Amino acid sequence: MSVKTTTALDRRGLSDDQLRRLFANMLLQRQLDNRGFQLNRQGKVPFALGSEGHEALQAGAALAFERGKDVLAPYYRDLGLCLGVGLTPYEIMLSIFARAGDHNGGRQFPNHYSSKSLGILSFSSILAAHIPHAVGAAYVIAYRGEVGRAVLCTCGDGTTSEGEWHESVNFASIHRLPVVFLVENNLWAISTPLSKQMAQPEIWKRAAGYGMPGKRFNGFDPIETYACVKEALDRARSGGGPTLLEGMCYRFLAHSTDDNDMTYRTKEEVVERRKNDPVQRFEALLIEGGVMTRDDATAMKQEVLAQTNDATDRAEAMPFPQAHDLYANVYEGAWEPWQ
Amino acid sequence: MSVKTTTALDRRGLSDDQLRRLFANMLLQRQLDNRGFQLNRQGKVPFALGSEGHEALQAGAALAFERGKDVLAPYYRDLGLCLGVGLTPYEIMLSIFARAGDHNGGRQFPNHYSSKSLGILSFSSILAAHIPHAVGAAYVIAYRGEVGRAVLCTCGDGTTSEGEWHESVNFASIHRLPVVFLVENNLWAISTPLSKQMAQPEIWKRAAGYGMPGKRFNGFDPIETYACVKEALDRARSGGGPTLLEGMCYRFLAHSTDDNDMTYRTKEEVVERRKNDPVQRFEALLIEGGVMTRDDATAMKQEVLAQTNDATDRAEAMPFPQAHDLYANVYEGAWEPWQ
Amino acid sequence: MAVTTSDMTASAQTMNNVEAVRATLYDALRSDDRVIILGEDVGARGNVFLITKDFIDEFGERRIIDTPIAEASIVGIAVGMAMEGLRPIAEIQFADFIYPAFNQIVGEAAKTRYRSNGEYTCPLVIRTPYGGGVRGALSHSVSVEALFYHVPGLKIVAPAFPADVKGLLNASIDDPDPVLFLEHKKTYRLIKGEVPAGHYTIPIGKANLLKEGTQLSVVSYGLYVHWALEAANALDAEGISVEVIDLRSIRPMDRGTILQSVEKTRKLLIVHEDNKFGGVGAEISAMVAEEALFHLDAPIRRLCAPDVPAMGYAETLEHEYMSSPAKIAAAMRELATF
Amino acid sequence: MAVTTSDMTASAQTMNNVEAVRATLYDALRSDDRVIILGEDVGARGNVFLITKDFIDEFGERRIIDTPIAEASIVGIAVGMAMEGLRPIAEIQFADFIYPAFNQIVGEAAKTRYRSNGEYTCPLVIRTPYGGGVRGALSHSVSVEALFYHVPGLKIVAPAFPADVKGLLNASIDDPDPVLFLEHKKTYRLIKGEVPAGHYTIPIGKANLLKEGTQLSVVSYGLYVHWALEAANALDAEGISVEVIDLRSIRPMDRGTILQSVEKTRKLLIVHEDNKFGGVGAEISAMVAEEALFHLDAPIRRLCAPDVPAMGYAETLEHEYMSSPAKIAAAMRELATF
Ligand SMILES: Cc1ncc(C[n+]2csc(CCOP(=O)(O)OP(=O)(O)O)c2C)c(N)n1
Ligand SMILES: Cc1ncc(C[n+]2csc(CCOP(=O)(O)OP(=O)(O)O)c2C)c(N)n1
Ligand SMILES: [Mg+2]
Ligand SMILES: [Mg+2]
Repeated sequence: MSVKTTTALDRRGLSDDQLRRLFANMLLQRQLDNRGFQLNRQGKVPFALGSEGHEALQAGAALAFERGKDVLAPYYRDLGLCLGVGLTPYEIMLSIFARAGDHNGGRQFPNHYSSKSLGILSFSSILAAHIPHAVGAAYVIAYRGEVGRAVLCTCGDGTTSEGEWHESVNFASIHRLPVVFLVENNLWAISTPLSKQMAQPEIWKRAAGYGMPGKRFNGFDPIETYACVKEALDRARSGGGPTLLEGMCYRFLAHSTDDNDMTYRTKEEVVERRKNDPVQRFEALLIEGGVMTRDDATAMKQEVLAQTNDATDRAEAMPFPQAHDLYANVYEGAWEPWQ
Repeated sequence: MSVKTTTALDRRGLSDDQLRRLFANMLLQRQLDNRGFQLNRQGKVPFALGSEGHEALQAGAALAFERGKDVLAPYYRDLGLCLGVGLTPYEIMLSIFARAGDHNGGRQFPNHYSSKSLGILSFSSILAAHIPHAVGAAYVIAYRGEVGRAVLCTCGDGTTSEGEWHESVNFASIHRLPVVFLVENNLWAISTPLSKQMAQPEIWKRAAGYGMPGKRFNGFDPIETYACVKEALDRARSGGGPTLLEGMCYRFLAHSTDDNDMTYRTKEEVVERRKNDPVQRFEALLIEGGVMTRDDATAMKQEVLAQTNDATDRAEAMPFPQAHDLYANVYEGAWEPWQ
Repeated sequence: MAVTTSDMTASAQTMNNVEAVRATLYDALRSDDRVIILGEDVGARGNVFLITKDFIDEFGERRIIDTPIAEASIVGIAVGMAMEGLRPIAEIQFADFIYPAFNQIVGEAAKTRYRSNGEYTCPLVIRTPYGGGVRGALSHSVSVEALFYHVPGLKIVAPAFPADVKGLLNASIDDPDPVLFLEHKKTYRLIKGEVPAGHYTIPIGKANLLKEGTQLSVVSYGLYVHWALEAANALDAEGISVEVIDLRSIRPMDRGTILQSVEKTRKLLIVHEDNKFGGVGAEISAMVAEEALFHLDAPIRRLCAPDVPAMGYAETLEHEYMSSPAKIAAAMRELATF
Repeated sequence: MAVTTSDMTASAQTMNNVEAVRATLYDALRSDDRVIILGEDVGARGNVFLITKDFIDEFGERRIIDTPIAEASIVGIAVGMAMEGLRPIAEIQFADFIYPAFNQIVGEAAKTRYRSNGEYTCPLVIRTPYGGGVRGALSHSVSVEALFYHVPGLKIVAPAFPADVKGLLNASIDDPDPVLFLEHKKTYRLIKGEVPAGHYTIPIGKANLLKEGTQLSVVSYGLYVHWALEAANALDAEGISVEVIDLRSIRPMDRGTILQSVEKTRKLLIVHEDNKFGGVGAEISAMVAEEALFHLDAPIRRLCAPDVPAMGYAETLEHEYMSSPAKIAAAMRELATF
C-alpha cells in the first residue's frame, strides 16, 4: 500500500477545535524541524534530526493519547507526538542546544524526549531497547488494575527487525497488556529500504503471529491516524490487550544532518512523495471543509513561528550544564567504584 | 491442533527399506535415551537428557536430509536427527561419558552434537544462538551458487521466543536463503507451557509475517514428517527460499535428569500422550502394512540393544581428556593474552 | 538496618545459600507488593534450584511470572517495571544465559538514571547463579562478574555465606539502582550458616574481614572464599598467618578494608575462579599498586583460572580449570615465604 | 608479511584512518572472494563514514550486504558464514550498538573453536567505530574494549595510525580466529600518515614504541596515543624524557615491550579514554605489579575517564569527560617528578 491521498474532510466526530489543534501541532513540528536544521547550518548546533513526513501521523496519535493517564514510549523521530502530549518548544530547544535545563541535562542527543511528569519514558539511542520498557510499564498498569490507562509505544519500520522488538511484542500479547505498538513506517531506515528490512512489506501482518490485532493506516491522514490509534488505545485501556499498528508515512528529509539521502534514493522519489505533503494537504482540507480560513492558517503559522523564535531565544540564552554535572546521577547519592 | 493418530500406513512413496530405516532410527533413539538415564541412575554420568516423543519427527526429518550435501544445525533434543544423518551410537556414548575421542573433546554437555565431516554445525547451550549460524551457512550455499544443498535448522517451541530467532528467520526470508526452520513443538519448555510462551499456539502462523511458507504437521508420524521436511528442503535446494515448519510432538520425559516434571504437569497428561507413542504406533503400522513382521521388529530391537551395549562398553573404556587438553584450541596456535 | 549481635542471637536459623535466597525473596514478596519475580521456570517449577518453589501458589501468576525464553526482554521488561515504580527481581536461569540481556543491563538499566538526569530510576535486581565445580560444562559454569564490573551505574554483589546472602539481597532489593546479584551455585547447598532473623541489610560495597593474619592478605569472593579460608586455617598449623578478606561486593569494592590489610601484611594474593586477564583481580591489584605500592614486600599475585573460554564437562577438564584449597594453600605458602 | 622499509619507500601514500580502512577493505574484497561485508547501511550509503562507498557497485549486493537493524544476527550470521568457510567482515555501525550482539561475540564467536575442540573455527572480523570527542553524546561515544578484553577466544585491536590500521586490518582478516577491530572515530579524518603500498600485516599482539625516553613510560592506545605523543614531545622542552608506547592490540597485549620500558624508566603511566575501574589499564597495571614491582620508583598511575556512564552531548560535559594533551602532560610531569 502506498500512502493514499485523502480527498475530502471526514472528521470522524472531531470538533473544529480538535482539528485545528491537529493542524497547529503539524505546523509546529515542521517549524521546529526547520529550526533545528537552520541552527545546524549556522554552526550553532552540531546535530539535528527532523520528522517531516511524520507530522500527520504524530499529531493524530498524540490526540488519541490521554494526558495525565497514558504513558508514552517514543523514539527519536517523535517530535510531534511529544509536543502533542505536552512537551513545549522551549523544552525541545533546550535539548537542541544541550542547555542545563534540559530534561536529560544535556547528556543525550536532541530528539531523545523524556519527561516523567508528562509520562514520557526516557530512552537511549539503542534502537528497540525501549520496547521492553514500554511493555514493563504496561505490565505495571495491569498489575495495579488501573483501567483506563495504556502505553503508546512507537518505533520506526527498521526497528522491528531487532530481536527485542519480537520478544516484547510477544510478551505483551501473552499477558494481554495495555499497550499499543505503533510503527511509523516511513519506508526507510537511514539508507536501508523496507525491502531489505523484511521480505513482505506489511508490518501489521506480523500481528497475527502474535495473536493480537494488527492494522495498517494512512499516516499522512491525521484523522484516520487518530481514529486508529484511539481505537487501539481504547481497547488497551479497557482490558482488550495490545495492538500492532502500522502507520504509513515517508521521511522527506535525510535521516539527520549527518546523512545525505541522495546517495541512496533519488530526488524524484522524494519530490513524488512530497506531492502528498500531509501538512499542505490537511491545510487545504480544513479550509475546504470550512474549519478555518486561509487567514486563520496564516495566523497560525505566524503564531508557530513566534513560538519557535521565542523558544529558540530563551533556550539559547540558558547556560550549559556545568562540568561537575558530569558526575551527578550515576547512582542515588555519591558512589565511587572504590568506596 | 493436538497430535493426530495415524490409522493406516500411507507410505508416500517410501520403500520398505526406507520405512524400516525410519523405524530403526526411532528404536535406536529410544534405546540410547534409556541408556543415558540408566547410566545417570547408576551414578556413572552426572547428566542425561532424552528425546522420547520426538522419535518420529526426527527420524522423518533425517530421512529428508541429504548426507554429504545438506547442513544440519540441530539443538540438544536432536538425538534421532543426528543419528539419522550419520552420528554413531559410539560417538553419542563418547559424549555422554565425556571421553577424549568426543567431537567436543568432552567440553560440552552430552547432546551437543557436532561433526564437521557430517555437516552438523557446532552449537552452544545458549538457546537460539545457533539459528543465525544456520542462516549464515545457508548464505554461503547461496553465495557459492550451490544448487541442491540446503540447511536444516531445528529448535524447540520455547526457543522461538528469543530475539535471535526472529532476526534470523527475517534475514533468511529477505535473501530467500536455502534453509528450513523446523520447530519441534513438544508443548513444553522445561516447565513453561506453550501458553506462556506465546499468545496464539500456532508457531507456523508466524511464517506469513516473514513472507515465507509455513506449515504444521503431525510430528508423531514419521512419514508425514518426512514428506513435509522433504518438500521444504527441496524448495530450499532449488532456490525457492526458506520455510517455517512446525512439527507437533510431545516430551514424554522430564526435561533432563535435573528436572522433575511432576512439579508442573500431571501424570495423567503424560499418560494420555503416551497412548499415541509414535514408536509403538509406527511399529504397529509397519506390521499391519506388511512392511515387517513382529519377529523382524523383535530382531531390530535386539540389534539396537546390542549396538547400544557395544557403544556403551567401548566408550566407557576410553580415557578421559587429559588435564592439559584444557588449553588446546583456544585460538589457532598457542596464544596467551600476555604475549 | 545492619546486622547487630542482638539480631544474631534472637532467633537465628541455620540455612544453606539456596534457603537464604529463598527466605529473603519470600519475606520481600510478603512485605512489599511492588516486589515481583520474573524469569524462566520460576513459577510451577519453582526455579531450577527450587528457590521460588510454591511462590506462585501463594503470590499468584501476576507476581511470579514464568517468562518466555527471552533474556533481553526479561531484563528489559523489568527495567520498564522499575521505571514505573515496581521493584522487580529478574532471574537469569544460569549466568551463561545473561549475554543476550547484555544490552538491557549495560546499555539500559545502568544508564537509566544517568541519561534522564535523575528523572527516571531503575531499582532492579538481577539474580543469577554462576560458577563451576558442578559439572556444568562449558555453558553452565561461567563467571560473569568481569564482564559487568567495569560498568558505571551498575552494582554487583557476590556473597558467599548465607547471612551475607540475606543481608545483601535485602540491600539489593531496597537499593534504588540496578544490582546484579551473583549466587555461586556450588555454594548453594554446600555452604550452611547462621542467618539472623528479621529484616536486615548488609551495606553494598563493604568487604568482610573473615580471618585476621599478619603475613599475607588474601582477597577473594564466592566459592573460593571458603577454600581460601580453609587453606588459611590449615596454614596456621605451619605457622603461616594469613588474613582473609571476603569481598562480598564487586562494584563498588571496599578500598579501605583491602588497603588496611595490605599495609599491615605487606603482601597481597588475589584469588578468583574467573580467568585472570582483565578479571576482577586486575582492578584490585591496580588499585593497590596505585595506593600502597611502597607498602608491598612482594609482587601482587593473582591466582585465577587459566585464560581459556570455559571449564569442560569432563571431570579432568573441570578439575584442571578449578582451583582447590590445596592449590590456594600452595600459593599462600609461596607468597608468604617470598 | 610485516612492514618493511622497502614497502615504505616503494609507493607509500598519505591517508587518514578512514581511507586506510577503506583501502584495506577494498584490497581484501578484490583479492579474496571469501571476503564479504555485512552491516547496516554499508551498501548504497557506503557506511555512515563512507568507508564502503561504491563498494556495492563494484562487488554487488551478495558481497556488500545491507542488513536489517539487528546486531545480534549481523554477528551471528557472520559466525555461520565463517564456520562454513567465508571470511566475513561484520560492521557494527557504532560501538554503542554492539551490546545486542554481545551473546554472539562472547558466547558464540569466541567459543566456536573451543567448544568444537577445533572442528569448527570462526575467522571473523567485527569492525566498529568507537570513542568520543565528536559530540556523539551518551550513545555514540562509548569505548567498549574493557567489556570484551577479558574474553578468551577473542582478539582485540585498536590501531591509532593509518599504517597500523592497514597492517592490523589485514592481519585481522587473515586471522583464523575472531577479531574485534576498533576504530577510533575521532581519529578517522584527524590522523593522517604514510601507508605502505601492497599487502602487509602487522602482527596482532605487538605494541609499538613510538618515542624513546628515560624518565617515564606511558602506555596508551587509540586517540589518546596521539595526545600522549604530543604531550611527551612538549615535555622534551622541559627536560622531561618520556617514553611512549602505542599498545595497538588489546588482546593479546605485548608484555615484553611494556616490561622492557618500565624496567628502564622505572615509572609507568597508563592513559586511556575509557573509564578507569576495571578498564584495560587495570590489567596492564596488575601485570606490571606482578612482574616488575621492584623495578618501580613510583606508584603505577592510570589517567582515565571518570567512572560515569558516558560523556554527555553538551560540550561542557564532553570536555570534562575527555582528557587532553595538557592534562596528559600534567600527569606526566607529576609522575616524572615523583
Ligand atoms: C541498536 C542500534 N542499531 C543501529 C542504530 C543506528 N541507527 C539509528 S537510526 C537508524 C535507522 C532507524 O530506522 P527506522 O527504525 O525505520 O526509523 P526512522 O529513522 O526511519 O524513523 C539506525 C540504523 C541505533 N541507533 N541503534
Ligand atoms: C539463552 C538460554 N536461556 C535459557 C536456557 C535454559 N534452557 C535450556 S532448555 C530450555 C527449554 C527449551 O525449550 P524448547 O525450546 O521448547 O525446547 P525443548 O527442550 O522443549 O525441546 C531452557 C529454558 C538456555 N539454555 N539458554
Ligand atoms: Mg524508517
Ligand atoms: Mg519444547
